[in-house]
Amino acid sequence: MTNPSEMPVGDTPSDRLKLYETMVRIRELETGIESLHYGGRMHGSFHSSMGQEAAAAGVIGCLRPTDLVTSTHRGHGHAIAKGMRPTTIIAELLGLQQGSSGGKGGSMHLHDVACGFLGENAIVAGGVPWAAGAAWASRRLGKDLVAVSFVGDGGVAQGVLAETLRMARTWGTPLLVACENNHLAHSMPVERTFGEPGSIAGWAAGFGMRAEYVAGDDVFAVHRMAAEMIDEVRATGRAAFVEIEAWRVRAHSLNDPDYRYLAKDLGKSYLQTHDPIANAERDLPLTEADATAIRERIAREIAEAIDAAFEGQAAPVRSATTGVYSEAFEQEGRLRGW
Amino acid sequence: MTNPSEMPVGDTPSDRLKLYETMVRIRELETGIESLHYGGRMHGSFHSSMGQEAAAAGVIGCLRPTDLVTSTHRGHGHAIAKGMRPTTIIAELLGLQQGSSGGKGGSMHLHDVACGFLGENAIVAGGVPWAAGAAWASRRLGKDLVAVSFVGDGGVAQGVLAETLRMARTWGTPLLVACENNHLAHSMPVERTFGEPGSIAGWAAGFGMRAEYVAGDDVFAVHRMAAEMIDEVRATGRAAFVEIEAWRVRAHSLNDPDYRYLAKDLGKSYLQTHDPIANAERDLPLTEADATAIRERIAREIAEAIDAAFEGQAAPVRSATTGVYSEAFEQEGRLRGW
Amino acid sequence: MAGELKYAEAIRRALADELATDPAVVVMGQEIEALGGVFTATQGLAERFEGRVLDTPLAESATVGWAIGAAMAGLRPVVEIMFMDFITTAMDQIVNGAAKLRYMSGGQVAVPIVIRTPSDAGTGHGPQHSQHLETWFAHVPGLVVAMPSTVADAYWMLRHSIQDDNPVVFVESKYLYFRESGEIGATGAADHPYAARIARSGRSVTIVTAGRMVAESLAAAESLATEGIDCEVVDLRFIWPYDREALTESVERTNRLIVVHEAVGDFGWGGEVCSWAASELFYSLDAPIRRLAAPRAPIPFASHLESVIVPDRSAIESAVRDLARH
Amino acid sequence: MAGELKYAEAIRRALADELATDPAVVVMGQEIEALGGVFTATQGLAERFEGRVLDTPLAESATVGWAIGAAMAGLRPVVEIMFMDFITTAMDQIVNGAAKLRYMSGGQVAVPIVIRTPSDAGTGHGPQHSQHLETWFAHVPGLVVAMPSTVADAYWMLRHSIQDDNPVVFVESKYLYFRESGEIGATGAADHPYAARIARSGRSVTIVTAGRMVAESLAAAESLATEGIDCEVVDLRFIWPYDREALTESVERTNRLIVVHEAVGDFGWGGEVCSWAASELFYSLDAPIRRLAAPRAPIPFASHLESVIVPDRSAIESAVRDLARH
Ligand SMILES: Cc1ncc(C[n+]2csc(CCOP(=O)(O)OP(=O)(O)O)c2C)c(N)n1
Ligand SMILES: Cc1ncc(C[n+]2csc(CCOP(=O)(O)OP(=O)(O)O)c2C)c(N)n1
Ligand SMILES: [Mg+2]
Ligand SMILES: [Mg+2]
Repeated sequence: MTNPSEMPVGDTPSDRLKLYETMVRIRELETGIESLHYGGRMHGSFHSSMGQEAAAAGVIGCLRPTDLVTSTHRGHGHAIAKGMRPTTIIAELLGLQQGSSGGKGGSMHLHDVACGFLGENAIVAGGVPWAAGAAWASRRLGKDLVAVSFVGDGGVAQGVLAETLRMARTWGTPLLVACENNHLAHSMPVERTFGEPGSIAGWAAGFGMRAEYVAGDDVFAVHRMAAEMIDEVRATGRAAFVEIEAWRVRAHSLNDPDYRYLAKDLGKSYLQTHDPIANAERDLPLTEADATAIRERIAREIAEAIDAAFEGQAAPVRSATTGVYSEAFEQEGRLRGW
Repeated sequence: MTNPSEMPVGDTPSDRLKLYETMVRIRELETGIESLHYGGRMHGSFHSSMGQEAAAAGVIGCLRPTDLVTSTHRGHGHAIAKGMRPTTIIAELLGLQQGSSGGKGGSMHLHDVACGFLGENAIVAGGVPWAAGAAWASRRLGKDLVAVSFVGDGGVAQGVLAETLRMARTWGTPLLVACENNHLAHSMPVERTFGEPGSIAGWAAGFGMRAEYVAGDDVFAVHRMAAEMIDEVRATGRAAFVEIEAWRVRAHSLNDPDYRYLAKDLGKSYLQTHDPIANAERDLPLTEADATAIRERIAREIAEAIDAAFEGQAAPVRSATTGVYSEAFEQEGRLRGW
Repeated sequence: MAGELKYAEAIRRALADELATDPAVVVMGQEIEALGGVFTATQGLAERFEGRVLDTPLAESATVGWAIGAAMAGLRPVVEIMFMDFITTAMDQIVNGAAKLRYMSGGQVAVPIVIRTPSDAGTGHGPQHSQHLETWFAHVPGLVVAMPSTVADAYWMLRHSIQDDNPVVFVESKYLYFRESGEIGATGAADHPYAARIARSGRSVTIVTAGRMVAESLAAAESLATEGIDCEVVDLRFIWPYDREALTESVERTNRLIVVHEAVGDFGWGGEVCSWAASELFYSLDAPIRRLAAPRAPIPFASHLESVIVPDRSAIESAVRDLARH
Repeated sequence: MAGELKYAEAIRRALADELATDPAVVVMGQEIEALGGVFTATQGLAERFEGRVLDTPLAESATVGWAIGAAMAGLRPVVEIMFMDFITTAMDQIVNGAAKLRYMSGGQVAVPIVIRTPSDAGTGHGPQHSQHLETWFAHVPGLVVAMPSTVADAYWMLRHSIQDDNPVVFVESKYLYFRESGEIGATGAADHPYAARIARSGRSVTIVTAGRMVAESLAAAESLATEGIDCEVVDLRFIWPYDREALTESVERTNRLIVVHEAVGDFGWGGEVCSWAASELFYSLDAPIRRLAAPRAPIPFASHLESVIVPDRSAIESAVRDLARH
């Protein structure tokens, strides 16, 4: 029996609205983070998923709360879509005790196990086998769940991804690898390494698994494709792969001099024509007034979350050297002088 | 201008005979090594390529002496086909100074750079990027050569292979990956990881390179396929992949208890029907008398090589700790007490 | 003797007993299911524990990553890496994943996995099948490093490691698999799980060692005893955490310390033990601390070269003799 | 000043000068061609040296393996690994390939490659972008490990490493890239290429260090001088081989030794230096040897936590004060 609140979003008008709202929430959170950085109120690296919100919202929108997700260095959107609270994220980025990792992880190490967000991984493609193994183990433990692992186009070159797809084929695991092909791996154009959009899915199909391509500027299309694939993954326990095409709209990371390799307004012009948020407003459809109201409500929500995060305390200094091992182990060590 | 002695073998009767002789030489060498082991005159591990001789002879038969080869843990056949002297091999396996590595390498570390045999690698698939890089570098240095890298079916699961194929596609390199699908990766049946014969080539094609399958019990078929592909690789400077199907006829290594996972006479029965040496005798065709004469000549050759190897001296004890760094570096170290 | 097992059998017994006790335990690796392990450590287990002892494709990195994910989801995976040299293909998952996840998730994620892997020269496997790399792992915060030297420890330390909530790199001795036999006994370490073991008591010199070198050190100690040099042999058992209490107690009595290991000496774990002792036990030392370990070279194939590299009882004897003379 | 360069610029200049001098040099890595390096170390080089400074796919293991093959065929590849933590994905190729090939081929194969990679905390990059792993490589026979601390050394040591016939792991300081400036000068090390540098002469205590910690040690030394503690700061420059002559000479004068590094202390390279000294310089020492290094933890993200982990001048001061008092 599935609890109704455990049901993923479907295709009702309110479901579709939910997908839209998730995208707006991601956009607002990430632009909020950018402002904090530009205002000198935050440090560390930050990788924006602006323009790619449909992948996070569309794919994770198909999941149940108990389903699992692993993510990349560019994972704030995935975290939000999986239900992580903005305050916890911001607090983490501020290095505060209230942050999801108590300030030890930062932007590339968001984890929220309670809502099935197993975590980001700053090592490109390194999280894919985690998702595969977690899904496989959960299935063995009698849980009817699936896992989604996000990876970038660049990450497809990493050996561990190929190894994991091979192992997924051999062992079977209810895993969907969601590859966000945003046309760039930092400065490397996807065409140089992989070819035209769709080639990555073509390559993945060579592992003997279902592999599909979908355009990433239409959250409803992403959602339909993902829902169908995730249903199949859940039913069969077999892995699948989806390539979602978008564009990276911001620089690779906050202070990356992308003008060195990219026409400066490429991102902006992509958003003008392919912004998944604008597209969703058109397709839902939403009146401008309704859209503005939603965007303003969510902007307020995020602003409040940021304010709430700033209420937090600096992580205690002693936490820098604790929590490396289990509590029992560290206690034993203090006793015995390790 | 290619020196005639630099020409790879073609399709003349004497060329075809040469392929046959290479296979016989490999078979004789490897059965000789087995006898030395069984007679307690040799130690260490040994991986026989019995039944797979057509891959070594057929593919390497297309190469010029200046072309390059990297190999696996199961590489005696490749070494022989590329022109390495049996005495040097045996001496290495005996741990003698006259061995190709002065006794430091052993069976899984044969190298003979002078004849373009860059070497085996006991790390599965680890030698593939060496071949790719060496071929690429040679091309840059103005040499019109190609490299062949052998890998087993099991090795296709290793991440570094996928990475290398990706990089080969991106950078371009005159490389042929020759995958010997001998149906087993130690005890793992190829079907479990990859599927039917030909699936590995199918997977490799997903990298956007030419990938072919050929049956490995017919040296002339292997040779034809490889010659065509190597010509293309040489001409275009682009990588390709060939899957050569055979069966591992011996246990994985000399003392492997393969009865634990394999019907004991599987290997024997494969040889009865698919022995590439018997097939070549039939197809050449050779009379029984001619075949016997050739086999006996080569057996004598190998026996003499073994005897010659036994004339060698034990590698000097001081060599155990030298040759780790360049000579100049080690001299400096002796002077300064590193 | 009825109760005697080989070292390899003790490993197998420990796996079997953990599989029987804890349904969360699974065993993953190459050649462990159909073949039963290249060193027989899993022989018969796949049949006895259906679906829980599993052959992986030839993909160490994905295998360790998969085990990490499985551990996150509630299992206790034991991964076999066939030879320690091959662990180099999985370092990212071990070091950036298993070791750091608890810390970088603020305690949300635990990774109770064991990575079993054999090392040692002396078996003719050559330069890519013999390297001792335990020092690397001891240097990485978040990991535990076990290195049993006896049948009892092979058994009890493995059982403990599987139940440990921290990731453990468990270094087995392939030299001892079929050479060392003994009884498992009724229990593991006397004091606490990570305690060192006094393999031999003595008053003249403390030999600190682990793994295969324990037996070599004991043999050396026997022969040195006839010369009046009474060695204490401390078997560390764990390279991290290592038992500083036991070392202190021993060196305060003997006032002489030598560390013996098979790993390369330069930047090997002996350096840690020595320099800790040089700092903390300085005033108890009557002589310079010595290290005896492999020289700076890979492991050569030829056995007469290999034996130059690996410290043996006679090398230990002369090093200790030298030290005792000080 | 006209001749002054930043540390990152010195790296770039060394690459440029080697590219200009030796046609066999090629530079391979991620983001080094179109972007010019995430730390600008290759900026402008791809344009200047067409086809010789090349972006690779995101595949460290194949990249290092490819460089090994290219070296076998006569090139001198320089590989950039973007952050030292990522080198874990290429360990097999480095350790089982580059390091062992000369030996296991009986001298037939040389692998003159340089693997450049930055480490250091202090830049807010978090637990998977900050780890110091140089000790691992120093433990591996066949490798050279360089760790420059100044602009001159960044330049000269890199040039030397590219011309070195052995594989070199070249650990750059990402903390210093844009903070350290200075002149390149006319030549490298005075004595021999692997010689240590006496960064400051002194009589009371020898501080042995490298990389970013040299500047911290020098700052500590200045402040300690006002208290009458006269530190000698030895910048090792190479972790392997390390200059034992210079250490001997220094410790025989000061009779007190402390090793300072940013890598985790446990099983870090300080242990090697200390235990070598405890064995070889025992009778020159008037006090226990000290090590000051990072505690056993990953590098946390928050900067106030990060600064707990990384030794700084005040930690060095109090450790040295303590040692001088002995
Ligand atoms: C193993 C590894 N190598 C290199 C990096 C540095 N790096 C971080 S993100 C990135 C580009 C990733 O591209 P892609 O996978 O397409 O993700 P995107 O940034 O486009 O979201 C690189 C090279 C890394 N984090 N891990
Ligand atoms: C990275 C690595 N993992 C595991 C091994 C152990 N091993 C050696 S050969 C082998 C099977 C190889 O199978 P395949 O590639 O098909 O080659 P074959 O033995 O059939 O020739 C294994 C698992 C290894 N040498 N290297
Ligand atoms: Mg991308
Ligand atoms: Mg095979």
